[in-house]
Amino acid sequence: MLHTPGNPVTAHRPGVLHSKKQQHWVETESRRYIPAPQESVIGVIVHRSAEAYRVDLGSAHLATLDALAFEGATKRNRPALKVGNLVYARVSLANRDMDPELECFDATTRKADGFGELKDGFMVECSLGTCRKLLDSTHFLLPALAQKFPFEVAVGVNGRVWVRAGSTKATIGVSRAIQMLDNRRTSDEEVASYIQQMDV
Amino acid sequence: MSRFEPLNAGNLRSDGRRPLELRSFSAELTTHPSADGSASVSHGLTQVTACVYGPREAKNRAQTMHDRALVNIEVEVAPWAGEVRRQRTKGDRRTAEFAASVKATFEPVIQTTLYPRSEIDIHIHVLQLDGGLLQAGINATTLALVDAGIPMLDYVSSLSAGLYHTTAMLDLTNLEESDLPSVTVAVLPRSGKVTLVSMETRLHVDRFEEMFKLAMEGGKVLRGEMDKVVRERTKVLARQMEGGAAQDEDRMETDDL
Amino acid sequence: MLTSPGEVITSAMEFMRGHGTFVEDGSVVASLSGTIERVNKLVSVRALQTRYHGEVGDLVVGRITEVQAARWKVDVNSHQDAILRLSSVNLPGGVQRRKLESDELEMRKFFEEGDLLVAEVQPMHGDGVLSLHTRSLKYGKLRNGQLISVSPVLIRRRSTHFCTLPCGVDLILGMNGYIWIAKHVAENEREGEEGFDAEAVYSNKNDDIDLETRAAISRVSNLISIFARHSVPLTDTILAKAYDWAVQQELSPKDLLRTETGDNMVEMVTALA
Amino acid sequence: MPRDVEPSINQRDFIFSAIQQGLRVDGRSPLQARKTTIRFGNSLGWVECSIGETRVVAQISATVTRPYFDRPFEGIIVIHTEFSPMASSAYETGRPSEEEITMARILEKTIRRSEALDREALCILAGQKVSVPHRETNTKIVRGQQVWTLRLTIQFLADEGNLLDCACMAAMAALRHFRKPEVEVVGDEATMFSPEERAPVPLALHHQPLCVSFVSLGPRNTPVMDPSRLEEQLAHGKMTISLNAQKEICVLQKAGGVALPADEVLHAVNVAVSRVRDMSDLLNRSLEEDSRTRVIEVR
Amino acid sequence: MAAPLSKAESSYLSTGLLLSERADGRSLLDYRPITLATGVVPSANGSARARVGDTDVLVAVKLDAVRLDDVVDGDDERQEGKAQFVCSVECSPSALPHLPTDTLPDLSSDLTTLLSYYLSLPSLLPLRQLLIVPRRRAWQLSVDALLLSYGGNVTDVLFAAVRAALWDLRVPKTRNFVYDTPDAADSALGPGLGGFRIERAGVLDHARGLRRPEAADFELEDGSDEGVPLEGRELLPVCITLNLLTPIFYLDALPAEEACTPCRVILFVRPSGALCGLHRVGDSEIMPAELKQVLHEAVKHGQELAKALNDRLRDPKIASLGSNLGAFS
Repeated sequence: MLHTPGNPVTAHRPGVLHSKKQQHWVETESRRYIPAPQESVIGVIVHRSAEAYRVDLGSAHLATLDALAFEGATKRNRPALKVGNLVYARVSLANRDMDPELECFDATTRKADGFGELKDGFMVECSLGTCRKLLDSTHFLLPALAQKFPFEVAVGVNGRVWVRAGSTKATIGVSRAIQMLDNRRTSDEEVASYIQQMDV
Repeated sequence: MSRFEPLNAGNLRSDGRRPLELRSFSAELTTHPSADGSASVSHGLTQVTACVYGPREAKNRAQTMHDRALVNIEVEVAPWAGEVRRQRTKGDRRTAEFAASVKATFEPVIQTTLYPRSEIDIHIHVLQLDGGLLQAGINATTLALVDAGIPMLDYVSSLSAGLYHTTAMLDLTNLEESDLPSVTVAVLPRSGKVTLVSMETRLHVDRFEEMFKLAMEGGKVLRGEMDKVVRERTKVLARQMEGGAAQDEDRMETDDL
Repeated sequence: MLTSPGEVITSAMEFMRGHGTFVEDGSVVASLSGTIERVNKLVSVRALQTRYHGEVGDLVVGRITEVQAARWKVDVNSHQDAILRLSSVNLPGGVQRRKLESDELEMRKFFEEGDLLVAEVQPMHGDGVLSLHTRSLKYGKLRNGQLISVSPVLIRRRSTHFCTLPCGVDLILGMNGYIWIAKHVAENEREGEEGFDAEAVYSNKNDDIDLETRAAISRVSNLISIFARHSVPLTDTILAKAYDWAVQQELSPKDLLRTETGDNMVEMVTALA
Repeated sequence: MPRDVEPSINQRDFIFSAIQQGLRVDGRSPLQARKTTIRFGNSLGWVECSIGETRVVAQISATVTRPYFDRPFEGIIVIHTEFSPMASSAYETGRPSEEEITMARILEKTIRRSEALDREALCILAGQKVSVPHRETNTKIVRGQQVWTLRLTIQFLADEGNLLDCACMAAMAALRHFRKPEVEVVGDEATMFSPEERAPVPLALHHQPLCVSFVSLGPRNTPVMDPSRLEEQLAHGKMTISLNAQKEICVLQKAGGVALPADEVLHAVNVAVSRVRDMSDLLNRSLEEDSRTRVIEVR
Repeated sequence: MAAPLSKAESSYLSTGLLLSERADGRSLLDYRPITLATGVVPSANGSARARVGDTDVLVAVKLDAVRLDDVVDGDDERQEGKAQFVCSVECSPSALPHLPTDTLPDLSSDLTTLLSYYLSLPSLLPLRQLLIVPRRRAWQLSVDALLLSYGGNVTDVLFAAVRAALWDLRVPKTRNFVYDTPDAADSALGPGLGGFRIERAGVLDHARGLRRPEAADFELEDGSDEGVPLEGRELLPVCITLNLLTPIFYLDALPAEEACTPCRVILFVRPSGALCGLHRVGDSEIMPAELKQVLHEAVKHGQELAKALNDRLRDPKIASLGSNLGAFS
């Protein structure tokens, strides 16, 4: 995405150019995430210490998640995340000279706001563009799936989608649909018909 | 090209063994007192020593694993080991592959989860080579790990087998290895399962099974031989540690060593 | 009763598995080679050769390997270096003194890489890393002698691991197999609670040691390595006996380096026991 | 060396519980392979093979050289594998990892050690005397001891699991697709013809070994064919079997990992036999189709 | 080389050395017991293993028949008898488990250089004995050492083992023969001959060109499995390392002693007392007066060591048993 007031606007990444009023952005096929503040991401805990977790976002650097940046966390009562757990978090600090920082609550209300550990389920990796499509409430995929069966989903803009449905088969169904959407060689129609024929 | 005859008219092999006869096997424990555990193993003229260090503080912290110990294998082949003098360099692919195989064999057998963030270093020295490098390396490593008191789910015992026409034979020499289709297996004797199978020669699927199963059976027999050596050593240590009580027998035992 | 890895010891229905065993398919199976020990329902296997497995309250001798932020890493012959926190050592200026920021910047004044110390194992944290403390006047930096390391299984847990041999040598038998052999320092010569000062406790300087004491230290050290070679468990009594025997036989410390002399010694001394 | 981030607990648990029910996340059954495709390039001996999203390119070039001293009557084949960060961020240029070495070794054993290629047929002249080769317009005359040296370069473009099977398929396809210039030997003089003069000739192959890899997955170590990258990372063990269509095993490698009952190994061998039959058919079909589209000028 | 020592330890050790009371009770010029065994590698032509304390070195010597360069001019004498050898010293990572493995190659290459220096000492190897066919063929020695474990004083132990392996070496007996006609010579090309292959026709062309009825090749004499011991093996130099901690110097250092000694002098001494090599290792410098004293002692102890080693090697039991060489002073 690119937004530069004044001066001629130049793209610095390849992709499809979109324009809306004064804004222009480039949709890329990129899979490499560059953290930006306030974005929701899915991370994997790769290291834990007394004060903080180190989290992999699929970006160039590991992010830091303070052990106290959870709803209801106190010095005595901290979340017990293990290495390998998934967390849904918000980027609270993204500075190109420092490792990004995450939080699992709203810093003002200290409420979880949907963030925190993601239990069970499965995580699908896809391009950043596919993630943005899924976040677009007008996109057909998630509503179409929801017609078939209920499921939970968390979309991180860093190219990761977490899915949990009632059965293993249903979870596989959702993740396959997302992967098909991600695949350049399958058209939206094919994805839609796959969902229609899905037998869960 | 070769005029080598793997089996003569009397059904004997070039070194006089019967097809399913193993070469003389000998092993010694604690050959390197400065290591945490060590063992030397000979299958005929093939001789391999293994030294185990650890579990100990990892030298390279970036490589450590949060939930288990890291197993490192270093292999060194003495320049005089083979027929032709050869100085192997660190990056030698064959040696690297050998090390990787030994590592993958022992990783699931050692209870590495008891020692998070530690490392276990295993140094294998090939002192003489007459076929059966992989089997000797694995057997020596098993014994060295037992000697080091590192918990394992089972012994790993390894043996090679070959096939000449329809006759399967066990524990191949270098000459036999270069002439016959052969397989090396490593088994966990208690469960009878196989952890390593390595075959690099062409053989029809239908002829594979017999040779493969015989090698596994042979591996289990070899476990008995290895265990004898371990028990002998454990007995001696146990008596010595008991101190005064069993003095007389104690001396006899040490004399045997 | 001896066993080896992979051997089924007993049924897991009736017994509980202890160290050196695991449970598979309803059986307790040995994972080590060694002796089977049963305490009530608990079955364990004791290896006869292994690295040090720490237990709370153990006395250990260790060597500093690294100075980190507010803590030292200490090699204690275990599967990982132990941790000695700055808050777990006595600081100069009185036992009760709290640690200061400035102490953190001068940690090498207390212990630096290579330094030897005697310490006690504290209750440890979750992931099995040993934690040490030297908050006793008996503990701390080691001087006036030399280190010898043996297999930890040769050191048995006893009421005290500080011994003084009649020959004027102090021994610290670390549970981890590290043994410190040093010149004897009389109880009253040790720095008391009052006179606790950094100079003495964290000093790197040895006292003057006469030749006789040096010879005694060498002799004890050589005797220990002979016993270790023969896997004879070490106690102050057996060492004192061996020492007397060596003196009786008019053996100089270097005579003990000969294998035959050593074999003789073990035979004679263990027969006396 | 940057280690690949290990898969999350969620992914591990999910894949393990799915495989217990005989399910895989891409919808396959445990012993089902992904779609395999072979694409031939414009030049002979350039092949791109893909299994699912895993892609490998194999390429062959041939030059005339002196033979190895100890094998004067045999041609030379050099296998070069190129791992690059392009295939996966886990790969790095420089010192190869254990995984890479193992893979390169299996390829080497499958292609070279199993004598897939008739190396003696790559010998041009076995004579002893050496003279300087001299050139005419298009025809090259070579004298002295000369053999073909084939250089097989395997490039890994994308790693979504099971690189090895894909690489082996690409390599064998390339060897079958390649044509070397024709050479005519008269006495101790050999004449090499340019493609315009005489149609280049295919390589002489003894047989066509292909790799089939399995991993053991989940609490019951279910055997899984053609593993995806994620399945490979979570596997407790891996086994590769190289076979030809004549049901001859060329390489069987299970280097450690979880222990399996003997019968499971034998069962995997049988599964591999039928998979290799399918792959060989596909390879033969693709080659036929390609040759129909190719016009080889013969004068 | 060993694990770092604490300041107190190293001061205890060096004070002890200055007082002539060492950590294990030896005096300055005492050796630890040396254990020697020969014939430990059956596939080699000569081999030995030497142990002193924890230092353990295995050495194997192999002989390969090699073709000499076909040079006609130049120093004929030298050409004929040009002895060839290759050597290596490998240090196993288990020898120095505390060292990071990437520093081992340095130690290996230092010791290899020293071994190569030793083997190329003039008149060390009996050139005439190693020559098979004048101008054509000679035995090439490969001397390879493996440092299995380290417990101080590697150099002395290494060369004690090298010396014992050379002592153990048996040079096969050979018989030379001449090709009668060029035709016969041609037919002998290609396939192996007596186990050795003639590598290039050039040798023979050259022989014919000279028209000299020279021996062209050789074969092993039948029934001579034993071979001949290396000539002058009793006269091989020994290595004596003196550790200098001014004003004293001492022999056979323990690893901890090495760690607190700034300078070492490595000397090669013939049993006759002749000095044939000297290397200084370490940071500090030596005054000539001190060196004089060092040399005097080195020669004295070198001669004693050589005598003790020779006596031990002459003992027929050594090949099977491996025997204990008493500490001497």
